[in-house]
Amino acid sequence: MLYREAGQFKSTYAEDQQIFPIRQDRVAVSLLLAFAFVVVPAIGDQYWLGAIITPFLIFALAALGLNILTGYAGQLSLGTAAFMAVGAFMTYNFVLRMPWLGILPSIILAGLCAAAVGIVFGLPSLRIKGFYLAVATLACQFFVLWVLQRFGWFTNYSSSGVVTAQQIAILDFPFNTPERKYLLTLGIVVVMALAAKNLMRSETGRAFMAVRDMDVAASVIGIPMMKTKLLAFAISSFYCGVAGALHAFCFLGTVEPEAYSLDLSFRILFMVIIGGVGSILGSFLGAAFITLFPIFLNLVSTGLSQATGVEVSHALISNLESIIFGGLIVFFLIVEPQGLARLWQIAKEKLRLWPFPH
Amino acid sequence: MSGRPVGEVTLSVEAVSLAFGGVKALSEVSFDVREHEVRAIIGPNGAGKSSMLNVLNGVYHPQQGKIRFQGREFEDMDSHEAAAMGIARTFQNIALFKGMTVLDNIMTGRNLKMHCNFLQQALWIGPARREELEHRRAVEEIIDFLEIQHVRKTPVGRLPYGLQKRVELGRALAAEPKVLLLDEPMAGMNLEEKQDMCRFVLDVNDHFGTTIVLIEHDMGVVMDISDRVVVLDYGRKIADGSPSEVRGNQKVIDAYLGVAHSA
Amino acid sequence: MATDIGKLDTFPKLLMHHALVRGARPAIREKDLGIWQTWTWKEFADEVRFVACGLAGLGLARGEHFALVGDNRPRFYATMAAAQCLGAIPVPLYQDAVATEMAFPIQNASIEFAFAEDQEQVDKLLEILPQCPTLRKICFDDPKGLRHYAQPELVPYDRLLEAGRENYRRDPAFLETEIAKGSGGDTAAMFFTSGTTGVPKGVVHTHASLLVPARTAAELEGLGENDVILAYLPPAWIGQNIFSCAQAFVTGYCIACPEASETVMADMREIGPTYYFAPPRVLENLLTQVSIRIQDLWWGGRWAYGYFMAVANRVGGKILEGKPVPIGERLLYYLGELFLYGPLRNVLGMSRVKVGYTAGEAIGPDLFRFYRSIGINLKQLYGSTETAVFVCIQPDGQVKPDTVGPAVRGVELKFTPERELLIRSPGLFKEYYRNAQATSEAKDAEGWFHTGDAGFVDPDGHLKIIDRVKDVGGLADGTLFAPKYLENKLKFFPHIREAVCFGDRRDRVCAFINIDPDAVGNWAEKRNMPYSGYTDLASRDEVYELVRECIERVNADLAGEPEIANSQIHRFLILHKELDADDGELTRTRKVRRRIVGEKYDSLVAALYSASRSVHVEAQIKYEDGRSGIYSADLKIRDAKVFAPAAGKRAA
Amino acid sequence: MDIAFFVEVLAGGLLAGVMYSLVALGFVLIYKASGVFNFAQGAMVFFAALTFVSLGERGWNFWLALAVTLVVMVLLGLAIERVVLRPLVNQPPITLFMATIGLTFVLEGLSQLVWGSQPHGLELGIPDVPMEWLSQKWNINISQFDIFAAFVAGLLVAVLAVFFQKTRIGRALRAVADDHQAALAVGIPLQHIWAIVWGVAGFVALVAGLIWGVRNGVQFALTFVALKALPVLLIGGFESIPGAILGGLIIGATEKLAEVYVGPMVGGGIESWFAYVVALIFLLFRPEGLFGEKHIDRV
Repeated sequence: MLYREAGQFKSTYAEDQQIFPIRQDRVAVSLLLAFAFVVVPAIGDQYWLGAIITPFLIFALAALGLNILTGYAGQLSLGTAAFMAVGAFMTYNFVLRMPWLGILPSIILAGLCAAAVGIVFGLPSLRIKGFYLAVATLACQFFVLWVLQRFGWFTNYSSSGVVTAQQIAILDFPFNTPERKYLLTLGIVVVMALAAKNLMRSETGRAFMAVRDMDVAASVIGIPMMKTKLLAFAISSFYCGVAGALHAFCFLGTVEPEAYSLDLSFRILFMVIIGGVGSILGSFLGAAFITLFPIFLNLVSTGLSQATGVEVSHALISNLESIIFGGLIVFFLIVEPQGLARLWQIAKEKLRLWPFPH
Repeated sequence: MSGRPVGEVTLSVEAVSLAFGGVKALSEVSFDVREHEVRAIIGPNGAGKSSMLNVLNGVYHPQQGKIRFQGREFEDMDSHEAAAMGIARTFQNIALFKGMTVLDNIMTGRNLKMHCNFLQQALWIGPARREELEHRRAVEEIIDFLEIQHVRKTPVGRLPYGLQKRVELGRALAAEPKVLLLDEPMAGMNLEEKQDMCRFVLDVNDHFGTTIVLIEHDMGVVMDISDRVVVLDYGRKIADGSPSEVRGNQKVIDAYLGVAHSA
Repeated sequence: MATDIGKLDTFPKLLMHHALVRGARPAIREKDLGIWQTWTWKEFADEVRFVACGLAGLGLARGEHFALVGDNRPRFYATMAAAQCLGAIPVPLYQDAVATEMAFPIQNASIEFAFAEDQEQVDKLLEILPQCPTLRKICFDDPKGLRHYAQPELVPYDRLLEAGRENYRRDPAFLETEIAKGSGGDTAAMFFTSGTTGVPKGVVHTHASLLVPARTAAELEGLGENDVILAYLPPAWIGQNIFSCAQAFVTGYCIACPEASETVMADMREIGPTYYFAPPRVLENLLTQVSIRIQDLWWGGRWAYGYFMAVANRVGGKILEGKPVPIGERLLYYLGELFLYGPLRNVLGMSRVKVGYTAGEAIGPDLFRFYRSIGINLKQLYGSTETAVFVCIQPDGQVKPDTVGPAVRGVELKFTPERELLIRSPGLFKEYYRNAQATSEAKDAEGWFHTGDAGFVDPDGHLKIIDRVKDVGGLADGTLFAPKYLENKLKFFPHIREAVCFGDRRDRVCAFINIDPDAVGNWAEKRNMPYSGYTDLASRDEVYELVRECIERVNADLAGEPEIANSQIHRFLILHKELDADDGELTRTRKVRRRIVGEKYDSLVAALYSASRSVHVEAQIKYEDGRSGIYSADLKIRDAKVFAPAAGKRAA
Repeated sequence: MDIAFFVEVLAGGLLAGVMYSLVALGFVLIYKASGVFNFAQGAMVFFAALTFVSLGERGWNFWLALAVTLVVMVLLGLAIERVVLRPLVNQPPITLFMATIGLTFVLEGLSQLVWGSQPHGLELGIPDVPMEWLSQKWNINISQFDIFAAFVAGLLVAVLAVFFQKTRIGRALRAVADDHQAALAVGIPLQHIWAIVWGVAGFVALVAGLIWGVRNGVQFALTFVALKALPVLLIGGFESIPGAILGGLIIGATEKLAEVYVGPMVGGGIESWFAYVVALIFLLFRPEGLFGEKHIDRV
């Protein structure tokens, strides 16, 4: 209904292969970006920016990383939180031990460290598939957390094992207010999402999907299995590493192993499943859903309790939350395995064909 | 018949034997394939045809025998290396990437020809972008050649059987192979689809000059489009020659009509 | 804006002018290899120069004829213009004609050179080579499948282009002088009439007789270089050629060629033309497609569609013409615009259409009103091959459903006592090629052209066409019998594709009906009625019921119009096969050949006028895979309710 | 390094291993019969223990509570099969695996919602005190409870082994595990079979819940027992019951020994990941575990 595609023909391959071939989509996305970069920091307050939107972006980035590995390359991983932890701790150490480096280079370096860890724990994927691989990444989850807690070097020998993240400053311009932290996160997430989209629509992405769909056929047509799988692990872990760094520096403000427990890995896996396996947009939709849903639940329950006077305990809410999340996972797997991204795609197709049903 | 004059021997197999545990799939099979030739491999079910193909492109590794390709000799082929040297294949039961569109499936066929590293692709800068568009152009030629323009952007899973076979042929062609191994390209097709596929196979051989090694059951098709035929039975070569010679060969008739076999 | 005709009086001169003035603007686009390949005017002119030199090298000389067979392709139009550069006369032929139909034009104009699009057309020309000794050279565009053709006559387009490039480099002046030699009076092209009667005649048109009306019409509509038209009809039909050649060369707008005939709808939506032309048959098919797809909506969607279409019917036309409309209706219409009309135009690819014409045959008023009501500026046009199309055009403000508009500037109209329309205009053709007798019959001494159409001018000066003179007859009781008018009313219903009415010099009107297999098939599936094919569907009682309802609604309409009230349809039968051009029952542009159908099925016509409830028919049927068999069955004949003239309730 | 202490540690490890294999059995049972890797087995163990303990605290006597919990667990098994698995029949294993992860969260939330989330002690009336005659003679003190647990596990394994190999239903189960459609085609009532399987798995979860409940107390951490069972499955293979037992013993023993001997050198706390590393190394040599079938890729 909103689409007016008549007259939008493509006369070069570049036009045909752009990310948003339809003008209405391009307009919508640029408006969204303008809104995110200009309006949100202006109207957002401490609570909304600091506690909801910035973490949503960070989790979206982590979900994007996991989606590259599980959605596009088909390698199931339960160790996302571990890679985030590596990102967080290494950034802290780089800033601590090499202050001349600056925050952005240290985040990138930390991401590369996470990528290295990803490759090491990706090695088993060459010989084993499916569940067995999930267990290997589970091993990574426990092992990495153990190493970070066990060896004091990482936490600069702090007694409590919890370290406050340094203040962020790029070219000595401080990023200390929630608005600035939000903008930094947004900038990084947008750039990396664009890079991921470019990657997935070019040769690397196709190789990932080929390995996911039928690895025997992929190897026969010349796709190097080892290089592709390890590259998938590396890129995915890099994304999770950067997300971990942002999680520590722009959201929590502290660097602690407990923040990157197995539970976080499951939450990010939920984001990928509910959002849409194998879709960049799906990672963002999933992250939005999982971040906003508990807040929605709180609003509803506080509303209910005021209306009915029944005091709703916090424990009840968290139980309800996990029941509903688990139930939604099963629901989505049954009704729409492709998740919210697929529902979005169907809606878009209907709009383009309006008023006809097919 | 192939359009172009048949050239020198480009691919040959000498005394190849392949066994899975006790089962002898191939025993001392030797035959050769010439440049620009349409070479058929026929034989009853379980004669070892598909195994032979899998040996040629490195999926199975024979215990014995040599494979010679363009002057270089190999104990056994590595599938990755075979692809790099220009041996492409299609599969008996379709091995397409269900999660991708027709265009992407054929584009994956070109992966060996794309050299940009993943960083350049991520930034979508100059060389990566140019390379992607160049290869898109080459793939469009193949799509035009196989007349599948109308399903260019449909996910492969939704296509009818006949079209999926064509897309798989397209993916193999995308690698611009010197030798194309076709594993029963016309299995399960109706008369019309068979005629189309025969035309495409002949056009490929004629237009691109690709040498074709074809496994096929339909004797009509084999007799029509192949230059030379090799017949396998229980993993052994029992005949080799032009279609008319092979048709008259008593051993071949026995193999197909099931005369009691000597031990 | 189009410059005056002045010294730019031939197609080549105009082309070279565009190459200078608007060299970078797109001249031709073609959907190929997944994207719209584009030739700018400069590139197009260069290609024409090289092809012209190439053809000169082959020996094509001034005054000789040059046959072209193929679909709308850039190289088709380039070769046509190249021939005109050398002063040769291009003769476009129908690409879906069978080989024998092509033999006559080639012999008639003793054609030596031909351009064929692909293997299919080359095979046809090679098949008739023995009967056409004069044919020496055949250039072909798409080499697919032609690698092993060794015939000496064949010249691949690329070799022609290379030779041309070489000749042009060696002697550029040659072509410029050839172009300069051309003048407005020279013959520009020859079109063979699809003709509903007898042997096709070669209509000879000069540069002037094509360019003058093209320019007048372009100025009337304010067409310019930014406009785009989709060329999807056979280029051999002047109805397409005038838009994609004459007017393009006059205004410099861009021609878009679709990828293939099956993808016209999709290409239409992609290119979004601003200038559109469609014969009524195309508009009927489009409307049928729309109504079939709308049937599949859920009940709420169907209800909304019905409601808003009713609003559009009431006020759509008026709003398009800017006439006053009550505020309530206007609001409803804008709501409809957002949810229905805008998206509907968009899906049909007509969002950017500034002006759309329909011509070739009379269009049913309801069909015409449908397109205008959803905001498409569709207008009626009258003309023929002999008059280079533009005779009458409805101007923007005065669009009526049943007229074809006033005469265009420079065109004079006159009527004979039998109400036959005579025309004198700069767009008149020079002559019928090598057929002086036919020329003298058609063009009398003072230059008046006898159109063979009956009609009259209504009070606002709009020409109103009744029908072909030969077909317009009278019932036994003298009332006017205009078969075309009745048939158009019947064809508005999606279930009826074609209708042939009989009644001239008889006491009652009866009709043959051809159902639309898609629409009726869809209707049958909704009632889960199994059917095997067209013939089986056409013989069903339920389908006869459906058709009878349509006929009775038409009869109710006719009852309301006093002067033709009793030409209501009394009896009808549904033909066992679809009328087809290959069987000679339709022209190449799908117009019914009434006399041939009448003669071929005279036994059925006689049965209609007898009292029998069915008639036995024996016919040869060609099956899809080439085998043919005899089909014999009894066709049912049914009566339709006839309404008393005055009392007939006004049809909604 | 004195032998007695080594034997004691080894015995303790082996007995702990038995506890792991008890949980692993639940996984094997479901995977063997339905091809589903049921990650929610841990949550079922926790739910069973919590239900039993809560009923016990509400004054129900031991046997009644046990019977009621058993019924609840069987009903839970049936419900899971009906709601989650039936619509997902023939889906790829990955989808089923993710569904069970969703199921884990549902069960965890549900159990705490129904019974509250404070930890409970559990007493089975068997003292957790070393066997006297053993400790006096060779001063090896192995707790009576461990032996009892080992005995229960052994009994359970024997019963299940007989059930799978010999009974008609057992054979049907094995057929279903190989190929759902083939089993359906042959007329095996798939849903019926699955219901039985999930019911039995519920029972095994109850037994494991009780044993683990006594050892570590009934609290949320019990769900992580599933994570303990994974390495066991890796080594033993997903389909074989003997594999589960052997895998459990290997992991139990190596973990205990490493904890005692290797732990101090590296700073302790290695029990969380050590089992996995052992399993991983094992996996690299035999990707399908001790008793799993070799997986052949047909081209």
